[in-house]
Amino acid sequence: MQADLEPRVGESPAPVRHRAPVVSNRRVAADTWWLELESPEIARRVAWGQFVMIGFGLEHLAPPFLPRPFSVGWRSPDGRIGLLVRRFGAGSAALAALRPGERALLLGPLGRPFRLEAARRVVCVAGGVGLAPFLILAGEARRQGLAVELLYGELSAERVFDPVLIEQLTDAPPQIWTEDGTLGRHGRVTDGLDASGPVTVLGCGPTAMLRALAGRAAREGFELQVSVEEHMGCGVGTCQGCVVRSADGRWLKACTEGPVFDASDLSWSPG
Amino acid sequence: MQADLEPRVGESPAPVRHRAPVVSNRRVAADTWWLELESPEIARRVAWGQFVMIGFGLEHLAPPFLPRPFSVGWRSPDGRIGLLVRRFGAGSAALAALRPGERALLLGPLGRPFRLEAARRVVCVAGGVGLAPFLILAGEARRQGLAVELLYGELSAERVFDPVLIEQLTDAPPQIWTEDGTLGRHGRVTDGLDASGPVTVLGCGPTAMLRALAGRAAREGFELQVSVEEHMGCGVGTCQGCVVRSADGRWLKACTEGPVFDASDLSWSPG
Amino acid sequence: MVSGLSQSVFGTEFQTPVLLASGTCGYGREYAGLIPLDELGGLVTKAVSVEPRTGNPPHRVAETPGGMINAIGLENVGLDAFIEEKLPWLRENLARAKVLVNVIGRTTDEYAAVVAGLDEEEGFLGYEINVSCPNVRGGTLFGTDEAALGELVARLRRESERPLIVKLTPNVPDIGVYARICEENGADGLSTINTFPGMLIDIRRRRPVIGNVSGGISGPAILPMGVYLTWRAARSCSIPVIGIGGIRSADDALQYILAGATLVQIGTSSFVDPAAAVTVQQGIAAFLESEGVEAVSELVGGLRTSDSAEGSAPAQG
Amino acid sequence: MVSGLSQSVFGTEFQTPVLLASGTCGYGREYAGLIPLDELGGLVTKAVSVEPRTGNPPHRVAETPGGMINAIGLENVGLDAFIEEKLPWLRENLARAKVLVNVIGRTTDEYAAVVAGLDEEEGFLGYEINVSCPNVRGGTLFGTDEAALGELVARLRRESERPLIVKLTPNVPDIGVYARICEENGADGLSTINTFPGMLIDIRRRRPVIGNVSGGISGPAILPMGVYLTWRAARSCSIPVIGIGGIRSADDALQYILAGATLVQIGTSSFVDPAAAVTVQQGIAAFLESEGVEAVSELVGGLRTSDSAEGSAPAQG
Ligand SMILES: Cc1cc2nc3c(=O)[nH]c(=O)nc-3n(C[C@H](O)[C@H](O)[C@H](O)COP(=O)(O)OP(=O)(O)OC[C@H]3O[C@@H](n4cnc5c(N)ncnc54)[C@H](O)[C@@H]3O)c2cc1C
Ligand SMILES: Cc1cc2nc3c(=O)[nH]c(=O)nc-3n(C[C@H](O)[C@H](O)[C@H](O)COP(=O)(O)OP(=O)(O)OC[C@H]3O[C@@H](n4cnc5c(N)ncnc54)[C@H](O)[C@@H]3O)c2cc1C
Ligand SMILES: Cc1cc2nc3c(=O)[nH]c(=O)nc-3n(C[C@H](O)[C@H](O)[C@H](O)COP(=O)(O)O)c2cc1C
Ligand SMILES: Cc1cc2nc3c(=O)[nH]c(=O)nc-3n(C[C@H](O)[C@H](O)[C@H](O)COP(=O)(O)O)c2cc1C
Ligand code: FES
Ligand code: FES
Repeated sequence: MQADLEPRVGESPAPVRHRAPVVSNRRVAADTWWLELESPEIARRVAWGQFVMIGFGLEHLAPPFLPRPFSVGWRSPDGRIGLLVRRFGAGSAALAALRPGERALLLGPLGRPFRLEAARRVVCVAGGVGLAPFLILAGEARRQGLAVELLYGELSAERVFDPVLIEQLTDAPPQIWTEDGTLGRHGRVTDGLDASGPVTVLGCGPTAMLRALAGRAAREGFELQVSVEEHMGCGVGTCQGCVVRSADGRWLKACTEGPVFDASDLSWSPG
Repeated sequence: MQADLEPRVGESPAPVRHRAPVVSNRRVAADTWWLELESPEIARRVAWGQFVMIGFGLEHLAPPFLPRPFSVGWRSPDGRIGLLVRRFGAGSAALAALRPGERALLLGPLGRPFRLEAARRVVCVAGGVGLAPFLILAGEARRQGLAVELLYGELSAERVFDPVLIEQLTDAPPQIWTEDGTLGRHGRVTDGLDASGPVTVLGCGPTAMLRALAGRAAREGFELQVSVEEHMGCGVGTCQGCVVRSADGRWLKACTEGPVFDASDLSWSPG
Repeated sequence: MVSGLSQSVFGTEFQTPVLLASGTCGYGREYAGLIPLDELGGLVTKAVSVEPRTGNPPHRVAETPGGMINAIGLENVGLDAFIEEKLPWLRENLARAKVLVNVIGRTTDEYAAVVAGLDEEEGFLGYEINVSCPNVRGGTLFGTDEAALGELVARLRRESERPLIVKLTPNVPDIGVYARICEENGADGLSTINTFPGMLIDIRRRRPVIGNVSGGISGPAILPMGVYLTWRAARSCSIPVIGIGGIRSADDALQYILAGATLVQIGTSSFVDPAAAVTVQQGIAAFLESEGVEAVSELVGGLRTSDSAEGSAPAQG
Repeated sequence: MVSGLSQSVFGTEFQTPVLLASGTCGYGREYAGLIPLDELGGLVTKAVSVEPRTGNPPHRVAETPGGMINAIGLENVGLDAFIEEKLPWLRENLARAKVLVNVIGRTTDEYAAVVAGLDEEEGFLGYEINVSCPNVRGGTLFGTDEAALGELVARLRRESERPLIVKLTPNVPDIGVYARICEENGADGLSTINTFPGMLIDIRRRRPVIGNVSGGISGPAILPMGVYLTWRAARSCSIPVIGIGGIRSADDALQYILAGATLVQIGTSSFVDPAAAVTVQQGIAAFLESEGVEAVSELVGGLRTSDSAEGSAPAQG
């Protein structure tokens, strides 16, 4: 029923919509997959911290019926992008089950990227699959000569994305933390953060982690950018579904005004 | 979410419900697939003219959301059953796309079979995939020594299920008719029916074909059993969704009172 | 079945909160041998009217996005045949599962005749009154006409002391109004919800797919509407509510229970998988265990909301 | 676009019958460059209220079986900012696609203020009045209160000579009653339908998923309800009807058109695939060609039914 038409897409900065073939999809840790898709236009244009909406199109009614936002974790010169997919509910489970040759409907690149300044040290703090945007960021920024540190926390060893692969993608080994101490350092990843001196801290992970970082940033006075998560309808600013509270009590759209925000622009009171 | 539990199933004649693995699924003619599933219990119990409800279970929301009735076209001693699937709408298209190893949810065997008497000649008149029940019937009845003729009509050659395969399954070559004359005899399959002498005619195919047969049966006075089609909800008599009009103006359930009826028990007025 | 699944309600004990919905389990017997009927909470029979009804021309059912449409036309054998042919099987074969008889009529008198005619019989617990039936006086459904509904419930209350459960119609602006009318007129419980009016068109033939032109929509598609209406109904009155609509998993059933349902019913899902009700009640038991909840009764109405949002009619958009 | 797709209605010509629905296309600009907006029939803006509205807390959207729930809370920039920041883009960038402004209010006066405030502006064709808003007098929705609806439509008619289209609420026993009230009070057309009230519960947290507790259900799940309500509305009045609800293909759109819709709107499907509206209108063109139909206008209300079944309220079951 659904035509396989690719409608005229506009000039940058409008996102592109296309059916992208799956190149590979590998289980890389407990409940975690590395999904590579062929998407030359998105690969060419995506900036660190941007995301795609990924879904299965209009004939698919089971989850994901609505497309889901996923950070772009990697891009290759030959037009592939990589997503780090954690199986959470039924929607991500269906993405985890994608097989090479099958297609997903992509819309992207979307959202505002992390903003880096060359003069400053950059520390990325990743909780769980909040690692994804820092794979592309650390890799590309280091190759541009920026000093980037990567702290990566998981609950336990079985969930940790292969450190060798991380090193390959990012050009340096990450500092790994597990809450149960089964791999790397024992404790919360935020414990590893040394934010002294001129530094830009980037955070991506569970809200509780981001809140802890934001508390420290406020107390210690360092610059903090965070990538937030919220349910999304459209990903492009039409539905107003994806709001987060700003520090001055307004609603900001995670999809177009974020997902990366200055932590000081957001409200961090719980609930 | 859905447990892969197989609930206690009762004694015969209650149908069985189980997730059956696809053994093979081959395109055998234009828009036509031969689907083999592993279903030992149904294979053991099914009688010619009975059907199964086939669907994908509760997690599947796209067509077929409701399971679809399909005549069992074949069974093997080692527990496989064969269905002849014509791609019609979205539901049958999804069945046509099934791959080996994937599972479908089966409920069967269901419905009343054709009733044959040893003393009589049997002529099967099949229109399109109405062929399915006659593959199992002709094969098994002939091996029991009954004289069975098989007339099989399609619109045109490209849709004809491989005559060699039919012969293998049924132990004798069918008489093939195409409406455009591109294979076998030219014309309607009902034209080929010689119903003289003591004969039981069995019909399965489009309603227009069955109506034509019923008209001749009434005029010429031969015994005619037909297998009818109607939308089904449950397949087991609970929903009353699948009714056909009886000769005396009542509604009969195609799933439990049919799908095989004496043509004289049904109303044949159109609409 | 795990003891934590049982629910005391309508003066009896349901061994599990899961029943089969009216019109989707015939008169029970059709599922005999296929599923362990007597291990369920119970079942609700196909509608029974005072006279037999022939029902609608085909097609009577078809698939819709994430659901189905049906217009059976309330075909049923009628009161006498129900007592003679259907009730004995239920009486003899169900020792633990409870039976509710779904009742329909064209007039208050017809409903009352079914209840009066059945009341002395054995083999069932009580009545589920299907008020999504056109009232010959006026043409609207009993279930969307406040006066007719009140009168009907009051009348049936006089006919019987058995549990009297009214099955509400979903397409009303505020189901709470109808819930209160039922309670005030003596109903013991409510079932929410019946199907939504809908229609499916064969665009090439330019004809309705369904012989009756329109029909009722059921299945997963209506789940969130059913949960909402159950929540509204349960908050609007103090009689027990049975949650119905689109349930296909324990998670779905638990949504209804947290919204305020004491029992739930499974309809369309039994067509998709006859084991649905069994799977759902097993899944509820597993949930109780994993969450450390002793009895499902502790979850009924356990939804936590902040008070501000609760009262208002929801704006759309 | 193929000429057979155009529809003459509301005193103008829509180049195709396919519009984007309110709340799912922002103020147009958000889709610029992504889809060829100016090749569509048109779009309906996000609701505009006289003052800005902040909307509801998150989560505001979530997936439901075959659809979605939303409770945005009618967040919008308000009349003044709409005129200053949003309307100019529409005026300057859409030469052929028509724009309807979706209007909301808490009182008749608030609705009237938006219409009066916009009426002299350029860049839009007319109004779509969203009556699924709670009326501060009484608390029920304008769209489920016959008196309030009649008064509202009559008042807005006095404020403007532009096309005035009333977008009806689905959860009423008989939408025909509301259709006639709109017609009698001077509406030029109807939009059917807005979302169905629904709810989704996170069973582990025992909390509503949606910040506002309940929300509106849209998407494929509501398709057959929308087709039915469009058919009932179109048969109950003689003003044009815009069909809305769950459309994701040309086939779906054609169901609405055969049921009586002159135009259709695509909502949720644009989230699933931004190209949905384009695909739908191309598919309608292909259907016209394959069926040898010269103009889509020939199909409007072309459903063939036998007369017997048409009038009655459908029994459920
Ligand atoms: C900008 C952004 C980037 C993200 N990047 C990643 C990533 O790199 N890797 C990763 O594993 N996950 C990522 N996520 C989360 C991801 O989008 C899903 O929310 C998550 O996979 C759970 O979805 P589900 O379908 O499995 O869950 P479901 O079972 O469908 O729902 C469970 C939960 O999923 C979330 N959810 C449901 N519907 C939506 C919706 N429409 N939009 C958003 N969330 C919804 C809700 O939290 C919901 O309670 C990102 C989210 C955002 C906003
Ligand atoms: C007893 C019986 C045996 C059958 N045996 C075969 C067979 O051997 N091979 C074969 O190819 N087909 C067989 N059919 C037909 C088959 O069940 C489907 O109707 C057909 O495949 C079209 O379904 P669809 O999902 O592709 O169509 P859809 O696109 O879903 O619908 C198109 C049409 O399919 C039919 N349909 C829709 N829903 C249902 C439903 N719930 N139950 C039944 N029909 C429905 C209607 O005619 C509908 O207009 C049999 C039907 C019956 C009743
Ligand atoms: C085929 C069919 C027949 C039905 N018959 C009746 C009936 O006779 N009486 C009644 O009250 N409800 C009847 N219903 C409604 C169901 O009992 C139930 O309320 C509805 O289907 C919603 O639940 P579900 O989504 O789980 O199916 C019928 C539903 C279907 C699908
Ligand atoms: C996120 C969202 C926001 C909406 N906002 C509005 C609105 O502001 N005004 C309005 O009249 N309808 C609003 N609607 C309803 C849609 O315009 C449409 O009537 C409904 O979604 C049904 O169509 P669909 O199934 O194609 O989505 C909104 C719907 C959604 C999903
Ligand atoms: S997801 Fe629609 S506005 Fe952000
Ligand atoms: S399909 Fe349900 S009674 Fe026949």
